[in-house]
Amino acid sequence: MDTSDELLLDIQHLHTAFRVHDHFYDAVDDISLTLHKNEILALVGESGSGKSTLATSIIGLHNPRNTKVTGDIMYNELNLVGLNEALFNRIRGNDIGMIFQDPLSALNPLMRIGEQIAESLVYHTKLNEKEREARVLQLLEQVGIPDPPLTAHQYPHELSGGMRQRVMIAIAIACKPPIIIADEPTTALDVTIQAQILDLLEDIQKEIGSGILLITHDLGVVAETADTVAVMYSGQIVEQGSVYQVFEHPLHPYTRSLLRSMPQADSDDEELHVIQGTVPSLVNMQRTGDRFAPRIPWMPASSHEEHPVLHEVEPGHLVRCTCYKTFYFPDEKEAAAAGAPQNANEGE
Amino acid sequence: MWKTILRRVILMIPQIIILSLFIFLLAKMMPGDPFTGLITPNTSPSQIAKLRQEAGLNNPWYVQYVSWVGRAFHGDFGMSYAMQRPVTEIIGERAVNTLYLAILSVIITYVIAIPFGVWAGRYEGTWIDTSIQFYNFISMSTPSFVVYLLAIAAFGFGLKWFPTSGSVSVSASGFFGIIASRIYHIILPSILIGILTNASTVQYLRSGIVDNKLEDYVKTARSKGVPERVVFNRHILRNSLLPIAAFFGNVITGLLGGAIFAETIFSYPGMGKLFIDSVNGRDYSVMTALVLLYGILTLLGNLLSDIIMSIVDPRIRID
Amino acid sequence: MADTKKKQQTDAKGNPIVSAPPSGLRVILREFTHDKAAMAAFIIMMVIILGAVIGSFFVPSSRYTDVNILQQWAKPGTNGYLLGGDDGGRDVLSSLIVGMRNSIAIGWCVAILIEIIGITVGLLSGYFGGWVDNILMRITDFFMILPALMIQIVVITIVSRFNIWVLIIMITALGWMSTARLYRAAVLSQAKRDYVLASKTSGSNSFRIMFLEVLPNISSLLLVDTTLSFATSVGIETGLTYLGFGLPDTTPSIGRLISYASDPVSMQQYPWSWLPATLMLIVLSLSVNYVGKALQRAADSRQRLG
Amino acid sequence: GNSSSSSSSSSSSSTSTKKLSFPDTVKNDKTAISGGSLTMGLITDTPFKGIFNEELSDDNNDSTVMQFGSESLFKTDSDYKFVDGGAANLKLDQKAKTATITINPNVKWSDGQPLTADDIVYAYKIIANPATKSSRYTDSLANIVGMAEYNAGKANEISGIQTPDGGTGKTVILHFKQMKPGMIKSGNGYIWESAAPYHYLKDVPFKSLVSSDKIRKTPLFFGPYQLSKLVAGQSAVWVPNKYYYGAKPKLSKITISTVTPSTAAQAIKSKSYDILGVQNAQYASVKNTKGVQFIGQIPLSYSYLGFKVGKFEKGKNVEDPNAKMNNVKLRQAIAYAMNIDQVQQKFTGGLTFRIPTLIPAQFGDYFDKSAKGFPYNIAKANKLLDEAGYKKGKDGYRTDPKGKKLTIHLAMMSGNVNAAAISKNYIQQWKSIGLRVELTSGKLLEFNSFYDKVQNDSKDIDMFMGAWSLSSEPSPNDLYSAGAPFNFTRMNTTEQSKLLADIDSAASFNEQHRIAAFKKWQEYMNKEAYVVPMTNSWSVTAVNDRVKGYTLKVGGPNVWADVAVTSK
Amino acid sequence: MSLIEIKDLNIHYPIRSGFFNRITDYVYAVDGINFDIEEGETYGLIGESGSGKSTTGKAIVGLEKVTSGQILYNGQDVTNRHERKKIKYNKDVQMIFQDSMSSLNPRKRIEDIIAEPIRNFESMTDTEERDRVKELLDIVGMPSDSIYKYPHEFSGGQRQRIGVARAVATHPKLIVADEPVSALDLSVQAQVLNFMKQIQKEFNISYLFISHDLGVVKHMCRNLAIMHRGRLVEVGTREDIYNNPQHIYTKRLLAAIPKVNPSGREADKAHRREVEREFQDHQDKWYDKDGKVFPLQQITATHSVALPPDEVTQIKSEVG
Ligand SMILES: Nc1ncnc2c1ncn2[C@@H]1O[C@H](COP(=O)(O)OP(=O)(O)OP(=O)(O)O)[C@@H](O)[C@H]1O
Ligand SMILES: Nc1ncnc2c1ncn2[C@@H]1O[C@H](COP(=O)(O)OP(=O)(O)OP(=O)(O)O)[C@@H](O)[C@H]1O
Ligand SMILES: [Mg+2]
Ligand SMILES: [Mg+2]
Repeated sequence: MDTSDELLLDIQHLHTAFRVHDHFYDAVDDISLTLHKNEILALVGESGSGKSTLATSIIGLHNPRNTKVTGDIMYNELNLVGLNEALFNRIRGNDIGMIFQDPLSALNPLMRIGEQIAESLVYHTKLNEKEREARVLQLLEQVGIPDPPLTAHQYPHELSGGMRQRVMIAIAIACKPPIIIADEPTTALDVTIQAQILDLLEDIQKEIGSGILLITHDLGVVAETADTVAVMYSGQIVEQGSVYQVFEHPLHPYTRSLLRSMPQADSDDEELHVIQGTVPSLVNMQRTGDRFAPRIPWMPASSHEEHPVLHEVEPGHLVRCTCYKTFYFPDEKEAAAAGAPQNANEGE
Repeated sequence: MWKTILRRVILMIPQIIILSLFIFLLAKMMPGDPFTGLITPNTSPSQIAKLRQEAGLNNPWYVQYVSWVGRAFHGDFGMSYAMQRPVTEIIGERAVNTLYLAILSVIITYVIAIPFGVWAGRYEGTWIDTSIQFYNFISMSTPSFVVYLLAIAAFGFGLKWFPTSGSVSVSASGFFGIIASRIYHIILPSILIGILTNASTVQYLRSGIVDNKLEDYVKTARSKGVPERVVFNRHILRNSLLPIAAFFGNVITGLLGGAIFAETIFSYPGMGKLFIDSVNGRDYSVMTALVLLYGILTLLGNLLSDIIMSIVDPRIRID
Repeated sequence: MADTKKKQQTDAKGNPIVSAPPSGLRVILREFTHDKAAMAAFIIMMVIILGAVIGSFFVPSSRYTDVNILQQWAKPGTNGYLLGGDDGGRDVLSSLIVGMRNSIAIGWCVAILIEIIGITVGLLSGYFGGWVDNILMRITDFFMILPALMIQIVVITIVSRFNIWVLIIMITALGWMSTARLYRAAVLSQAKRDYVLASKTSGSNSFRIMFLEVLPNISSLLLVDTTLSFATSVGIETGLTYLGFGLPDTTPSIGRLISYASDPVSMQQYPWSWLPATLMLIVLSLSVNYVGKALQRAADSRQRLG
Repeated sequence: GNSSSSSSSSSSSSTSTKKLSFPDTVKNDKTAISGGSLTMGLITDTPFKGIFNEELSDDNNDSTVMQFGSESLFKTDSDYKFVDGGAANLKLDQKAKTATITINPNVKWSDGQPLTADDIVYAYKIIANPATKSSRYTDSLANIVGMAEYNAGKANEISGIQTPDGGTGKTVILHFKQMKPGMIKSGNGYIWESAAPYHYLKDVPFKSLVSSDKIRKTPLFFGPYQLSKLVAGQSAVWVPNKYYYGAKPKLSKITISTVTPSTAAQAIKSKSYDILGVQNAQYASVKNTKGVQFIGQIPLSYSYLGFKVGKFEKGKNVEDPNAKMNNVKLRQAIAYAMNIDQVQQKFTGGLTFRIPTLIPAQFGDYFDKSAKGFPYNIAKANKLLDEAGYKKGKDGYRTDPKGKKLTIHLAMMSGNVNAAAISKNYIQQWKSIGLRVELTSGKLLEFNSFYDKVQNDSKDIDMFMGAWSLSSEPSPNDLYSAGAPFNFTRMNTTEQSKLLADIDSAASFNEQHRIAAFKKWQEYMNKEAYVVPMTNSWSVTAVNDRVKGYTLKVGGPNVWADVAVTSK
Repeated sequence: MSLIEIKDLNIHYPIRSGFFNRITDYVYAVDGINFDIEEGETYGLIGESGSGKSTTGKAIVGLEKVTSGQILYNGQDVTNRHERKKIKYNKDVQMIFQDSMSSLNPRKRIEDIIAEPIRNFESMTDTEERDRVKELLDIVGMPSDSIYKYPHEFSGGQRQRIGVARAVATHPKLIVADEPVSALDLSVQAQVLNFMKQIQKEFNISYLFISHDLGVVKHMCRNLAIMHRGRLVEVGTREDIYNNPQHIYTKRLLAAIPKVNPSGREADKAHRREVEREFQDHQDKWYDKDGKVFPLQQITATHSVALPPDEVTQIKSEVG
């Protein structure tokens, strides 16, 4: 993709910790990422892996009373970590737009759509009311709302899910921010609408040239839209690379397992792959060694690093822990050994 | 919307009919009648018996009821036996008094409750919140009449800041003079009512704010770069005021009924006081008319709540 | 609409919202140990309740019923009158203990009755919906428009023997509606949940589902609402007594004692007659409220302290 | 029981403490200022009705509010006997069965119109016209010839009331069917003592008179003051009536407003009013207030304990010889067991006191000075019961003479703050003589319930504590005769009928005979104890030191003509 | 005879309005649909949100009142509640719900949850019952000590398996699975789907598998029906639908499936847009003038599509 090199966001060693029972636990644990102009960076991972936490850290929306953010998030020479509120308010909306997962609850039920879109224009542009109105209509048009003047006067509950998500996008792009964060923008939507929204997002990105941080847990969505991918597990990035690198040569056991558990078009009647165990919760998370190790117990401990770090296996393609080198699926081994695809139920 | 309102109003009719029957029966079950008390050597039992007969009090209750309803239908609620005046006239007079008291009380209630609710919600968990909640609990559990008595002793008789009885000074004259005098008479009771009855409003507002603070749309607003003050006022506070708006009708009707204690202690001639007097005097006509009025007011209050709700909350439609 | 299909709801922590607390009692306990005020309130409440209940066994009824006019308005501390005497020379302390017990009894009885009625109506109405709901709600509406205080006054005037039970029934009869509505709303939100459908497909009958499936899930409301009803009914009794519609003298109550503050002068002259009861009432309601608050937090996962 | 009562008298009077007594007039030696305004409080729970017309109102509060303007037609002496010198003079003619009223020609209504014969006639018409529904109409008034016919609507005029000088004249003659000894006294009920401004009211139909503005907002009076401003039910301002026929009123303004009973004591202490009544239960707490004088008067009333011994049937009291309470010794024992002196000393500081007979002492000669009543005497009470065969059981309670369990139900009104304690006290007293007394319905009865039960001879009443306030003519016939519905005990003995008849008989036109008749009746009543006289009370008023000339004395045309203040 | 035959099923919800709150219109949630489910097969029901899938499913298990039409179970009409009761219908027809949390009573132990249908439909002693519950837990691969736990103590996938255990407790013939995996993460989804298949094989259960995810449906079902606006737009075998979609709506659905192959994404996108344009531009071709779906027309033995008759003949000729 035509990823120009202009660096928008440079996240270095970001930690975000939540206070639970008087202790702080890292939900985002030493993450470093960069986002460039015109880039769609997809962040994938199971529920609870820390995707949203990362996003809210960038835009500074955590409650400082029970959250601790450390590390650097550099935006235009400005470190967003610990930035004062007034300054941050100038950046939010203007330089970073955000799209949330559930557009119904993310829109104020008592405000007209038009007002809600115009709100960010009020604080970031010098447009007068007339101009703002015109801009709102233009934005609605841009996100493919069939009758902008009508919709601008409606309330969120009067719109369909797809329409609402379009409105959310309109809000996010209102000030043409160079950075857009989209936290699971399509999870609440139907497949057909999901496709429309993703296409729209892409189009808009092309138009205004922003960098998009796209958060999702749907690998299909990533494959369809992203330029680069970061796979998260337990607050860490376990694999990172261009979309081709990650999908065509997935390396980390977690990435590979995920891809394998998708129902494949050509494996109709076969059993699906199952990842053993469950995603650990914030408090119970194992914080030493390879965090994914408990879920691939057949791998010998020796195959894991003691302090797994990201290895750059090819330019831009990073993978955590060395276990990927020896990783295999147990049934593959059996299959190889027994020569038959028959296998037993993998316990939980 | 008008259709719905009309339908709601029509639906009230059966309820009001049942209510009227109910209270009429209750009234008739009360021992004695308006003439029971008229026993002085200056009156003759025979004359009283005659008056009683003429008033129809010796008829079977259903005959009395039907004639009562018939007259009430034409807006004639009869004469007050005790006051020897048309019931509508008496209630009208008292209703105005109660209305003054209720309006000022509501204003004071909200003047206190809204900032308190906002602070408690905004600074949830801090000492501000704790103190406001403590004050709320105290005000809920203190018997109101004790406070009224203490206040009337201190500010009415002691410091002589406020009048201690009545609704208006007899020496007041001129339109503004009378209004001023009326307000002067209700300041103390309204402040007390306001202080003592704002708990539920404060709590509603507080929990609304606490809940709304966590809503996603607040996050959206912040992500737009809206300053915190505006986020609070326009998104959190405005949405939290919703249940309060909806509660407004109830607050009004609640105050109308709940002012009995204040009216009694401040000898303020309002409807609550009138009710107690009419029960004690077996003044059926006044009593039944009052209960009916309260019933209708409650129904209208509910309707008002719903209408307000549908106006302020676009998600609610009455059509 | 698309939002029906959204991902499972999660709370702030990203955990699925667990509608029931992990084992009710444990959470409540945790809530109390984390909240000093609630703990203190609970202890005070228990001390008052137990004090009144146990204490009343040791108070001979003559102490609070027999008039001894020579001891009228006896000062506190004189002649064995720890808290002084009242207008009839009766012992204020004994009246307070027994009055406290009676008022608490009234409060709890009303609260329990209101909960029973409220739950039944709420369950039937919310679960069955349709015409059952319609009828029950119209009845509820009707009771809602009755001016409670007024009707109470009239009823007290009518009944030939006014006693604790009449009072309890009366307060209940005029006070169950909001509770019923509360439960109805809760039931409605529960009835939408799939476990109710699952029970139906499992062949359970409606009553089973209502009382064994749905009811336990709204039981957290019960604790909160009970405390509220309790405080309200004690308040009603006090108010009625002040207005002159109180229980007979043989049944001391908080209301009767507080009503000694009938006018500013005797209020100042005989503070021992009404002040202890008033303070008791405030302390009791306060602690009940704090306990209720804590229970409410325990019931609402979002507000839980930890 | 003459001898027995005398023996106990000394002991009982020694236990009762110093008798309270109040002056009936304020003392103020300072000179009155000219003009000045005065405030007066009216202690009431309810707003006053505001029927400012004697013929239509039977309400004490209304009389209090209109006392500044409303004046009686006739002057009386301190024994309530009519004397000349008021707005009109009254002359009775025994033989002709007439009363002649002669109006003082100087008397004018506050609008300047003179008081005329029509005004007096109109007052009777207002009372008797069925359309006004006045409760003032009584059987006594029907003693005027033609009154009953007018009342029944059969006549347009009252034939027995004549105006020989014409309507605008100054003379009215009343024709009676029968002359009564009480007619010489004010409050007798046969002669109406007020007038109504005919010229002013004649256009108002009788039916709407009571609610008309002419009665309620702008009433006319011929007394010293006239109504100037009114807040319905709450307060009224009175200003001098410049047409007043007597001495020129001294105050420029009198304001009267209602005061809740519960704040009345506080109001006295803070001197919020120049004149304000004192509630007996609160007297102790206000009596030391500085700058306030307490004046008092004993009203014409008494409280009593009555025993139900029968029923009112077909217009007659029918005594039931087998009634539970129809045992004179039981009734006496109950009376002797009451520690009335002690109770009243404690609860009212002596403002309320025990009375020995059913005729209040203020009636002078009619009052039986030798009557002792029922002073507290437990031993005697026990003895009486023992004699009568009420035996004590193991539980300490007596059974009736037939050996059956005896429970006596006492009906008593709530209202007084101390009523509960007092009832309990008496119940304990009776318990000490072995009588099981319970409150009817287990509680004090609210006013209406009480009278409802008492009037209808409810089965759950054996005895009841009531009170009567009397008019200034004390004939007990209305309250105790065989045909009187107000005879709530339902006693009816030939002796009683005879004694009562004698009081109002022709022979009683002779004052000495009447006095003797009254005494005989009082003796009889105390002997039979159907009705036990209990108490009467001082009615005390707190008056600010700056008030001059205020008195509670009876007789004068209108005290307010003389009231003044001595400082601003 | 099929296990279940749905015949012209209609479920309409009244819309009330006007002065007297009378019924003025209906939501045609399910509007005349027909399909059959054979014994032991998984039948897929696909459609966008609000198309009436759940309503259909609920009607089949008897949770929704049928406006008209028939549901034949082994040839017997079960639209009537008494009928269902009589034949203990729900012993044979069970349901798995989308939201595992909300479908398990949070106040009940797992044992009581799974035992509920057993207690209602079978008479067993306590020990028998407990053994049966343990056996069921074993079938869905959960440790037997789970019986003492409460639902919230399990992960989403485990909870969904508990739901499956409850559904199979009475050896049902048919299970309606209403989006059983939509709320689950990918890896957990795989677990649940595996179990469902495994149990099906073991007990010869039929599924009505409701979903909007065509990938999952393809993995699970041999026959499927596409639902749109309360009606069926296309019915056929997996091959018919995925390889030879006829209705524009089916095509849209297929085009919208995100592929895990980034290299083809530009082409996919182009295709998607083309389908979308066709859908937008030729509404009249696919829907009647009221925007309603046409009646289904058979084009092959297994494949039916809702198109105007002339279109169908054209397609038939192409296929034939
Ligand atoms: N405010 C908070 N306080 C405590 N823990 C939190 C908070 N917010 C999130 N967490 C925890 O942090 C971890 C990461 O949560 P996050 O919401 O970032 O996950 P996610 O990847 O976005 O998941 P999902 O796909 O469900 O949105 C989770 O374990 C969650 O429980
Ligand atoms: N009780 C009801 N009253 C009125 N309309 C209803 C009711 N239940 C469902 N509907 C409507 O019927 C239609 C079909 O609903 P249904 O739940 O069956 O859709 P679905 O295909 O299962 O959607 P989803 O994928 O969101 O679960 C929708 O338009 C819905 O709004
Ligand atoms: Mg997230
Ligand atoms: Mg569905």
